Amino acid sequence: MVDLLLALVMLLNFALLGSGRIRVLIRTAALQGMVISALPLALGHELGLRGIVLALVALAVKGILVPAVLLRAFDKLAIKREVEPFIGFVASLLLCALGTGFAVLIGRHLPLAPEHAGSLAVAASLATVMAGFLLLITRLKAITQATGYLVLENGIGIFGLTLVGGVPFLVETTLLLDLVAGVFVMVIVMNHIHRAFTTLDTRQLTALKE
Amino acid sequence: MIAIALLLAAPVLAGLVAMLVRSNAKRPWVLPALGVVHVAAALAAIAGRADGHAHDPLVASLWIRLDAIGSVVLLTLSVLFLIISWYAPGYLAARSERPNRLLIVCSCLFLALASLATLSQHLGLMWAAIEGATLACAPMIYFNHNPRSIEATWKYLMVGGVGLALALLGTFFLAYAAIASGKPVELTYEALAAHGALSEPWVRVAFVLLLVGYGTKMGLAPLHTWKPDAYGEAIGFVGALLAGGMTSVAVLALARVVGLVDLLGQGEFARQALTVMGLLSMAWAAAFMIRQTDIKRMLAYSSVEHMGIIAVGLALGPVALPAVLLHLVGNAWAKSALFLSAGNIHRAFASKHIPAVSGAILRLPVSASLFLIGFLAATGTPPFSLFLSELGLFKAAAATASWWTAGIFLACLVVIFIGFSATVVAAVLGDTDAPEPEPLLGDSWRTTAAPFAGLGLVLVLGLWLPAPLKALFDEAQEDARHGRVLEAQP
Amino acid sequence: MTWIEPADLAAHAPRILAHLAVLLVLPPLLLGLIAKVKAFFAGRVGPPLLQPYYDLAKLLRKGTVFSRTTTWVFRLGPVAGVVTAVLAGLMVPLGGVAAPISFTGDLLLVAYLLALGRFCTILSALDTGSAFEGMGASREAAYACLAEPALFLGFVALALLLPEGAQLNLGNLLAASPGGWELAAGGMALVAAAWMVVLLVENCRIPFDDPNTHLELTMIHEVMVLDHSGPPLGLILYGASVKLAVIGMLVLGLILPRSGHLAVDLAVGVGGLLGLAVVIGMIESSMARLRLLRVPALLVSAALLAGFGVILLAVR
Amino acid sequence: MDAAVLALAAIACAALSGVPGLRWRKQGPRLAAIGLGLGGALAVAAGISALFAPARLGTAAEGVMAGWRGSLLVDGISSVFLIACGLVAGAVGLYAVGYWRDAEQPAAPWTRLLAGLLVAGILGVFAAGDLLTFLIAWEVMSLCAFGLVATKHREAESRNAAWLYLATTRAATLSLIAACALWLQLTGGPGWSTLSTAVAGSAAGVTMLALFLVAFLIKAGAVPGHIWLPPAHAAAPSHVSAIMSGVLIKTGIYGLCRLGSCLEAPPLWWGGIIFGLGAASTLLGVIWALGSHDLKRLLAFHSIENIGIILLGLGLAMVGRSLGDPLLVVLGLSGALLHVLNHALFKSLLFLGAGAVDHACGTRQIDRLGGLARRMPTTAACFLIAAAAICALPPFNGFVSEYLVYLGLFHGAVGGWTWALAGLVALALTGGLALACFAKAAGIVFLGEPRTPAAARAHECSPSERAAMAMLAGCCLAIGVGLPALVPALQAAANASLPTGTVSLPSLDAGWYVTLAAAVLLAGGLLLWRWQQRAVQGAGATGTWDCGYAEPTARMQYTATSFAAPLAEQVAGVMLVERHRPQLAGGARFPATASFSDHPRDPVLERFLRPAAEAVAWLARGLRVVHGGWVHLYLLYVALTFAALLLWSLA
Repeated sequence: MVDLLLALVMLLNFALLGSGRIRVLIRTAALQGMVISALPLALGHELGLRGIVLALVALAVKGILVPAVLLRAFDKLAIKREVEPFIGFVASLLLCALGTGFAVLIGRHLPLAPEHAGSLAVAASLATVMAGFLLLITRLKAITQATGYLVLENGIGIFGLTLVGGVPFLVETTLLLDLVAGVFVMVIVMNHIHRAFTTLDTRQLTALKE
Repeated sequence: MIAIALLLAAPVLAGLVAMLVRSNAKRPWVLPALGVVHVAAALAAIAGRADGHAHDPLVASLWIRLDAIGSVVLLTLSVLFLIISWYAPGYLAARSERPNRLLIVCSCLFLALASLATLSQHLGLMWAAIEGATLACAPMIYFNHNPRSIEATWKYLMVGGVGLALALLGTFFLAYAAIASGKPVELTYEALAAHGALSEPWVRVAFVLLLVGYGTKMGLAPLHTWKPDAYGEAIGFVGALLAGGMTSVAVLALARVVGLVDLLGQGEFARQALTVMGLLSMAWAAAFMIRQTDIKRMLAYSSVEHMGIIAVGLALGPVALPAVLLHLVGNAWAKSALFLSAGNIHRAFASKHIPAVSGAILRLPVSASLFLIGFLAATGTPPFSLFLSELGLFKAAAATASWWTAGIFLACLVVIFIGFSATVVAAVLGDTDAPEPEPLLGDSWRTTAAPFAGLGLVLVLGLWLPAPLKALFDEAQEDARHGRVLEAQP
Repeated sequence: MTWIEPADLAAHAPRILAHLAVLLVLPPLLLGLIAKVKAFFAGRVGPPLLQPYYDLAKLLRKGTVFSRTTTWVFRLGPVAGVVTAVLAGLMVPLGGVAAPISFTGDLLLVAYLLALGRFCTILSALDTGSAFEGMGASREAAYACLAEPALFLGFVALALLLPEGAQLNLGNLLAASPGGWELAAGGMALVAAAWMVVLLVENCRIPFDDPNTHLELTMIHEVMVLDHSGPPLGLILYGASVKLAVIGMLVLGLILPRSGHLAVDLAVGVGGLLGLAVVIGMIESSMARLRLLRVPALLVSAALLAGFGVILLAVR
Repeated sequence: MDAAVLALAAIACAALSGVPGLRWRKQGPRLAAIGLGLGGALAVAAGISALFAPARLGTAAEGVMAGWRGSLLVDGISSVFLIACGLVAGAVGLYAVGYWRDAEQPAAPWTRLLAGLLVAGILGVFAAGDLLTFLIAWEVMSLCAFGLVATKHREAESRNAAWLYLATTRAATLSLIAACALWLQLTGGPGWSTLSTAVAGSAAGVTMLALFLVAFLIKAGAVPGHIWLPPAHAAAPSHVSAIMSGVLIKTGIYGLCRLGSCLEAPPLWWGGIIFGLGAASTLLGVIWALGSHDLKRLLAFHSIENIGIILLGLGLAMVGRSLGDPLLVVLGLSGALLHVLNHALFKSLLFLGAGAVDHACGTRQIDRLGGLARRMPTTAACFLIAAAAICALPPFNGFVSEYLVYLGLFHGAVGGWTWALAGLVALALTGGLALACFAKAAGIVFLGEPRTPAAARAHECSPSERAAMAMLAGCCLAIGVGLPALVPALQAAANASLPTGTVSLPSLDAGWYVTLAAAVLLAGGLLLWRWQQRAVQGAGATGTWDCGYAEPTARMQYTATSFAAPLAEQVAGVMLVERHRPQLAGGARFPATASFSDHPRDPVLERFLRPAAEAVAWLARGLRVVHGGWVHLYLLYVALTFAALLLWSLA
């Protein structure tokens, strides 16, 4: 069950990198966030009420609140609706495949505890982190970069939630706080960028250089 | 106990007060008051350690405790904040056109979170504190509200955010290293350290992630890219806070991680990686300091250089730890003087580029002199304390027979000095056709006393190291040595 | 060498007096002899041998004229020329006649006393503000400078011959030269040749300079004294002749045999000096003056000669 | 009184000499002169008393991390340097009263403060009892000197000189810091302890010695570390140049002496390098001086030459110790130490004279001066004396020290260390070249007719300046004729420079002969002079004989350039002259006015260092693209760093 979800997450990575519309991109990221938030429930640990409530809150934040904030910013600020990558979608997908392969390779080098034997968690986590990096590096708009950051955090979340089961409370709260605060600040800054440059195109943000 | 509580509560309260004060002119005075209280609390807390409260936890699970190395960073931070806080009212009076509420509230918040980071004995808590402090800085960088500062803020957020995210993943990996070795998970240093050697690949990868993460915050090349932009566009005292405060906290985090990884059996790898990153930072900084025309970006690269020096120092192991800590203190305080005086020059000349800035000593004799002396202090000139720390690092390199490291280190220092000095001399000396600055922008005690104090402290530390501070250094070294002993026992 | 005890003074007195007499009285005669030899080769009768003495006597009686440009430096030149040359002469043995003053490293004092005289002469020339005298001063400085290494390398060559523990002074050095001829005659010959070049250049003789030329542009030493007249000019002439004798004594020290009897040595020494004057006269008669640009090359060759001499003596 | 206490008092006097002037501007110059004079006198007293009773002074202050306590040690090695510094500082303080007037120099109080601190720093270096104190004093000295070189920072030339100085001095300091770290590691403490041959021969020991050598040779201004020296000396106010050239560069020599005294037996390469660079500096320094037309630059190049002579002596001594030849040691060492003192005296005198000329005529270009001996008689006389002294002409002090070095060289050349021969030839050539060079400097500047109206309007300098110069000139003569009186002192100083055993100077009663010769020279000269003066009484006055040319002008005189040309042609290979040739316009018959100028450049700087620096800067410029402003790029760096480290960690 867990591995199924993780495979889904990895598939969603490809979807993220293949999507050409910003709205689709944000929604896919939201879906990925929801899937990941559901992981603790699928793990079958004894969660208790606190755990279940927390998982639900996470689901709400990652799947609904943060994407909604991003979407709102997008509706307000963005004029062009396309993702505008530096490199083509095919190349992005190929790089994502490469990254996923790399992640699987790394995952094999890391010995898992007996109870996690055979888990896809490490590979999925690293693959998602790489997908996040790819979004951050190859996408032009500030808002797509923020989404990339969201995906990166998703990847970290996978690892924390699946494997470091002992401290879910800490993991969940820090992750969530970080995500919310980070994305909020980013959106505020995006507002200012829009005000200063009338666009979210980061090509404008290259005045500071050597 | 009260002192530690005050360390965290005072900034929060001050932030609240600042939020409530209506007057743009009066609000900055919250900062000096906070600075004094915070230094007092920090001193009390550090003194309290010696009185046997060291193991009297604030939080049951030993999450918060003031250890030796934390004390050093806390003191650095607190004194730095005091220096800067006495500069702020004078500066903000000259910048009355900008509302300063957000700036001051965020400064207070930053102080609270950074203090928390120095106190925390828990990897996750420390990470959260640093992440919070990072976010608190973003509005401060954006104080000028112009396109350049928003660009700097965006880069700061993106690069810093991604870096810290990796640090979080690294924290998780470290936790999993315990799980993979069949040990219980507890993210406090003490608990983790008690495990001894853990699963090798996990610890190594965890260290890589933490190095990249906290290295980004420190500004180790090539993760430092946000630094020149942020330091260059932020106002002087925010630059000082970032270069002296933020980086010191990041160094603390990395130092703890290095110590921990050493205990967990991967010290050798950690030291090698740190050496590479440190030397790369120094070389990178050197390359970008050659013919650098922007005095503030120059300071940013100087900061990269110093972080490189500190990384190399950490890589040399416990034997170099006192030197590293002294360097950390000296760097923070000297940087404050540099950023504040550079800020003065920037304002008076309405530019931070040479040759628009030249002959500053004719227009701003005090600030320009302080800038020049600050530069000398920052480049490790005897008798400033950074000289002693660099000497200590060389000595440690000799003790550990790290000849190549020492050689590259020396070569970088030479190139850096040549590059740095060319720009500083061009800015400070020479003739100028700039008009006399307006009275508010000229030299006054309000804008020069703080950098003067910072330099004075660095000088004093070079000539006389107070016994309590030395005791802290020694204790920190002892803590680190203790780790070596553990490593030696299978 | 230590101080001469007052008791021994009487024993040393004849030697010192003889040396002084040769040093102070003989030099103008050398100039006369050179002129006579040159005249002989030119098929003329020439001036009397004692003509330089007559010239000196005449000059010392004459009035003098100074340029308004000049200062005390101008007047210092002639005085220094004489004093330094005489003082240096006091330290140079004449063949087997030991010098009145001798001490460790006296050779250095000799070399630098001559340099002092040159320095003052050059300054004295520059003091007139004349372009021609400046030119002469410049050439004098350049050639003397290039001659220095040859002189010192010669000293080293001789020092190699010194017995273990012997003092480094001119007396010992020159006294070692007969042994040198036995050991490595080639080396000694090279050194002697080099020193002969030094002698010619230091005293401004052909092929380096022509004391009789009247074209200011080609002169060296003579053009430096254009503005001197009367007694100062007399001093210059006398100083130059003493300098010729002093360096001549150095060169002779290399080749003259020593007998140990003062009278014999004195006669050999005086004869040697006169012979040297004849040789100089013959050289001047048989050679043309070198082009100025070629002079440095010859001087460097002299230094190289002396250097080879050192090598030959070192590997003997 | 205890020598160390005297030294401390001297340091305090010098350091504080400029302080009252900040408040009482009017009395500042006098107070500073008193302070420096007192400091100088105390330093001389400390030096003299230390010769026979070495003293140590330590503080009880809690040590810093490296174990620094701050201590003074004044012994035979320090003494020569302290005496030199004291004499120069006293003279300079006096000179500055008339030379650096508040009315003309707005920042004069700061200059005085820095000059006082500079002297204090130098004294501190000479009296430092441990390596850390030494380092701190060293840097105080270097930075004060930087501040003083930058006095006229509004002029680009001065600014560049100051920067070049700052950059080079820091290279030396960093080298010293690294060496200091190794020292602490090898000996366990910062004190001047003896280093055994085994330790000195280890890899760390060799590295340390090499680093020390780099630092000290740069500071001393030996080729090729001399690049900072000519511009800095030319740019600084002349009384500061006097201190810098007279004593500051001697700190490098002092360092070598002090370090040498700590070595049980110096390795042969150590002495060999010092000797070799000494020979190179001697020759190149004087050749470059020959090509200079700027009076102060010329003097600065002569500093390189004289440092070379000192290094020749020092190198001989070190080699002598390696080879176990005591005579070589004592001759080299005493020659070097005496030359330190002598050079301090005559070179500072020359700089003070150059300052007076610069002040009077507003230019340092030799070719724009002339005829100053009539207008500035005292300055001219003092300058001539110093010129004779620096050319090692008897009866002045330069001769006696070169005499000792020469004896050492002869002994080495004959006694088995053949390399000494090279030094001997270099020194012999240098003697002639220096003479030519100073005949040029003194002759063109002071003699003949003034070449410009400014030179014609020149005036004699103030009484304080003249007094200072006369004092130094007197010292030059006194040492020149008083060598034997100095022998015990020299012997004590030389013995202090050796860790074990004692050596004695052989039969330096020869010195008495030098004295005798000097006396004869002076007496004979005086007699003949008197006679000549009588003989030429009523001499007529006329114009200089013009060889028949009707309209001679002052501009037709030989210039410095033309004077040096015959020699300069011979050594053109090691000189670098930038020539701006005239462009003749206006037809062949009546060409318009055109001008020719040439500028001597430092070949080491221009041919090697500047191209290397440009190459590095070019590379750095190329690297700038990686900072192109794209945040995506920056994130890529994070990702790549992460990936690279990840692969390394798992490899």
